[in-house]
Amino acid sequence: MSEPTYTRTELMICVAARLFEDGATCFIGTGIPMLAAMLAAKTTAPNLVPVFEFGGTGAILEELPRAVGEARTFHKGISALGICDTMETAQRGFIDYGFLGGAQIDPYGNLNSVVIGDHDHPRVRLPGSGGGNDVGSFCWKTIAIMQHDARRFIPKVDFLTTPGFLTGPGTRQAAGLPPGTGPAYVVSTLALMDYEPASCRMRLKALYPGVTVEAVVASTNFELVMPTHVEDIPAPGAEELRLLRDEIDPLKFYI
Amino acid sequence: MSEPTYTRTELMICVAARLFEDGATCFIGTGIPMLAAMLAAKTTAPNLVPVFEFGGTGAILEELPRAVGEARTFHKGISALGICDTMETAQRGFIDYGFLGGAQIDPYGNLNSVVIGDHDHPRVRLPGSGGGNDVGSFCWKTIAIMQHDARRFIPKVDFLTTPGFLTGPGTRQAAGLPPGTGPAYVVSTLALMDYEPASCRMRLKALYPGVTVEAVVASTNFELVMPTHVEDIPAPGAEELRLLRDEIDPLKFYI
Amino acid sequence: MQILESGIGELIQPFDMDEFREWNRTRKSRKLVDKRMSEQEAVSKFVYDGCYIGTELYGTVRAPMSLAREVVRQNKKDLRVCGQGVLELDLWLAAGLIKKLDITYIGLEVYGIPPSLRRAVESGQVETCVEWSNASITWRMKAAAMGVPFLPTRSMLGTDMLKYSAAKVVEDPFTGIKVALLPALVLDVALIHVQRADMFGNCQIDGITGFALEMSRACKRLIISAEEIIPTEDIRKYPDRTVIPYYLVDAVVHAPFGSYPGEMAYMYGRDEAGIKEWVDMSATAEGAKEYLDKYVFGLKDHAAYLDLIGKDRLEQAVETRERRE
Amino acid sequence: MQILESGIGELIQPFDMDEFREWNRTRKSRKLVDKRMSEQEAVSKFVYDGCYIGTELYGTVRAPMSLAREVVRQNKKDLRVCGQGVLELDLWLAAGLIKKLDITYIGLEVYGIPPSLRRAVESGQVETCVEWSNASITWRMKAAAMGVPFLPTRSMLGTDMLKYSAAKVVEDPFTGIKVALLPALVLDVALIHVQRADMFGNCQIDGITGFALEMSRACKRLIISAEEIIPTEDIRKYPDRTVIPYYLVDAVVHAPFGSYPGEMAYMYGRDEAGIKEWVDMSATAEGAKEYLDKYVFGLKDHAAYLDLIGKDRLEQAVETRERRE
Repeated sequence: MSEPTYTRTELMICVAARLFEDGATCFIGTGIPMLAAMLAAKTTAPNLVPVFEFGGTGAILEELPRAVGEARTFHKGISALGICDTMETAQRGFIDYGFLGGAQIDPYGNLNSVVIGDHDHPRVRLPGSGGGNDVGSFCWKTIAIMQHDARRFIPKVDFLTTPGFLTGPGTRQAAGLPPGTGPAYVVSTLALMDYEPASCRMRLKALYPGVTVEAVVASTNFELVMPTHVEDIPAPGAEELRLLRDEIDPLKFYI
Repeated sequence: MSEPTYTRTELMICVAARLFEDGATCFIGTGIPMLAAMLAAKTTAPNLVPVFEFGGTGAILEELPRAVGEARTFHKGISALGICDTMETAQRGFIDYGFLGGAQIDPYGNLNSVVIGDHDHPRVRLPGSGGGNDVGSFCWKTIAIMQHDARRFIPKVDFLTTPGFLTGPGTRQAAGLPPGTGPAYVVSTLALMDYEPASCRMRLKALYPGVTVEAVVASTNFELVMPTHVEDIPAPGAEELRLLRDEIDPLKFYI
Repeated sequence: MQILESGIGELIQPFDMDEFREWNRTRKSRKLVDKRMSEQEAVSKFVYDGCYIGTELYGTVRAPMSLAREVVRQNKKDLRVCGQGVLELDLWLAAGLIKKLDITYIGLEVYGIPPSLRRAVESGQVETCVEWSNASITWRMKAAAMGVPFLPTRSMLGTDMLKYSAAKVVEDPFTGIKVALLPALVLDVALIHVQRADMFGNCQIDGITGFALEMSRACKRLIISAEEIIPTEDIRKYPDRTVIPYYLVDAVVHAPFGSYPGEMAYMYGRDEAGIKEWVDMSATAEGAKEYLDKYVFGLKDHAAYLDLIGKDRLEQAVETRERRE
Repeated sequence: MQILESGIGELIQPFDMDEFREWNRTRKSRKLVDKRMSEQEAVSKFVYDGCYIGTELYGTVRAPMSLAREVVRQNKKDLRVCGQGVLELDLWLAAGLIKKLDITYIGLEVYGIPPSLRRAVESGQVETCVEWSNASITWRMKAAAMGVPFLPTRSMLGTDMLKYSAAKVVEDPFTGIKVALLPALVLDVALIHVQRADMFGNCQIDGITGFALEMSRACKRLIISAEEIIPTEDIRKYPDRTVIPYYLVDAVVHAPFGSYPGEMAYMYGRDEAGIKEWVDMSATAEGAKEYLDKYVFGLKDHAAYLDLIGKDRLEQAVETRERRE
């Protein structure tokens, strides 16, 4: 039996989905996190509690939400309140995971979604933090989902929007961020990264099928910590792809 | 036609009711303020907006509430939210009047409802501030309703629970209380008092039928400011008494 | 932004936001599990001697009376108690269960000062009363619910309330006005009575919400009693009606007429005679004891209590309920 | 409790709690008066050049789109704008109406960075962007809604967000942790779209409330647009459903399909093609102008807009609505 073919986006969604811990509360942002959450709910994390920042908690994700406030984010949900409720719930330690994106990421997992270039005279104005800074500040663990290239994986982000490990061990707590919080993983278009506990620096964890360590290094504009053993990410399974294509995004909104 | 007979409580209710400003928002506490508010709504202040601290706003007072949280406090109301909503509404300046009671009052209108005697070893433990301190801090004008005797109208309250004019002109604002707020009237069992603007001290304003200035002075354990002209409070009218007895408190819960 | 004044009141429930975060992370399940149990089981499991406990709303309105009686029945002692109440806290005072009070208001409403409060405080049986206003104690819970160490207010200023509280006065660094900072309050246990809950603890409230939202989010353990247990499908059909989500809840007790002799909006009105009975009997310590013997110690559980009250009186209470019209 | 760090961002809407209190005392009527008026009248009466304005919820969800288009039609200039948005703020950016931004997020969601935002900011047409997170801007409104000058948070800390905001970092005087203080935010004008309101402005919202409660209580003028105008009796029958009471409201605009092409929970779903049309046309300044000519300047009012969209598309949007099931 031949391996099914799949796109890089489909693979990213599968990798992200596999990171969901069953029964955990997760802040879900627009886009790939939504697809990943749906896939996780249908596979390894049936008791996942999705939280959408504008108030939806515990929705049953039957149809793909296209925005963090739309009715699908509280479809058959357990509550539909407001942004204060979800953000305060996160601030008091109830939200386990947060999924984040950004235009740039640095070795400590800090993210930028505000500007490329100088803040007051930007080369590119990006949408802004949105809930990103809050999610990165309050959630116990954050997972970043990123295009992997050397312009995005850089030594220092142009604008530190969402806190990762800031400038290294202890600096989150020194800044006043809640202890025990911080980045856990980066799901990129090439590989899965985690962080080396001692240095808080990004570390290669696992490669996608067909991707080499050299390719990842070439696409990363800082020194990536190398583990003793690089794992291999399995390709999307047939069932994962079926769910994604037939049940989750049949209208090809994202994939 | 002979004057109708009435009790001192009925008279107090009428005096308090006549102070309601039509169309104003008013914090209503348990007891006489509720009867006064109902009487006002049926007579001179049909557009009164009653606010009850635990969340009821704009109720139509068809039946007498016996507690500040019961369903009659939001009967046909415009909203039934929670204590934060009403107290925050007051804190941002939306509540015009507050009706207050207490065990002791001083010349500056400060009220005590915490202890008689020393705080830590009280002779009498009273119920506590409840919303009293908040109402006295936030509302634009407060009206105290008090038994009038020399043990209650005293130079210095044992425990300053609800702020009146504290120790005189400017002291409320110096303490941080919102400018422009403070006591307006005292409705006692003998007379109606207001405050002399220059000194912020309690001033006799009007006497109840049959009560003399001397009787008020004898029942007041501090020097009451005397106006150039003491007004006379008209006795309850037949219609006021009919409303009170037949419509407002037919079960004689209070009167 | 220096401290201009500090209340001398004891912070009888010290707090640590990071510890509360850790509690919420590790001690509160996100799983949908059946949490239904009896009053006996819930109180036995989650209420303990010396705990810091609070009730919502209050004695005669949507009050967790069946739970409050069970606390007495199980003789949970040395309680440190939050805030305000009418019958429910008065029962605890009469039973000698309360050691320290963050007091806002304990009164019998129109019936005045509770003799049980007077006896308990004036005798020194209640060791400490720290004073707060109704708004400030709620904002203290709101601070915890928000996950921040304090909230500012313009209440309490200039009075003995501030002096005998544990608040601090500072100058607002933006506009220079004075504000009191209220320290966050995290209860060990909260008891809240609602109209409807599902077996997981998702709750709906009709009528005013009092301070249920704040208290439910500011406690380590939350016992819900509910007039009705409804299917989760009904919760999920109206997610915008859930004011307390299940993950905050540790126990769900089915307690019809749980607020009796107080009222429950749209379900039953209060039983004035039932309330008056406590008011009258609690005038003396002996009378209060007699009441407790009759309505608490002499009865096995809430079902026995309702039997004693009798169908007629309960039906009469239903008859006088607030109606949507 | 000294200031450890201060953001360098401009406080583009300075505030004064006492002035806001005075406004609420003298400029907001407590009377039940009929506040119904057209978009044209409401915007003309309450939105003015240079005002500080915000919208709720956002572009594709329960958004006041008919009001947002009217603001463009009346060419209200030099706006200082609060927060986050999708289509509604993007229209204003494209029309060149925005001078300063307290920005949290202006994006096209799945369609990425709005070209109109890029053009407006990168060209310098928008003079100032002060950065806030979604939670922090909401808490700024919540501070004003509570009547206090600031609220603390543990967000924004340690980042350039704090640096480019107008927040201040202090040490909590109770437990010594660091918190950012967010200055209160009082908007000059707020636009909020709801499912139902009565003629006085009492509002009900179905589904999530976003930040409607906070914004409605943190503004000097509030324009409500509503899908349906309902009798006040229906409000008074369910007082527990009123999330915005009438006394906060200055104008009530009856705007069926007011959120179109965005969605309205339980009433209609979003029209993806309608949204995509803006995404595609706004790729260039010329395209954006063409879109504005077609959908705003070329039309008299919201009724004309709905005529142009046509019954079929609106019915299709209704067909795809979320249902309670």
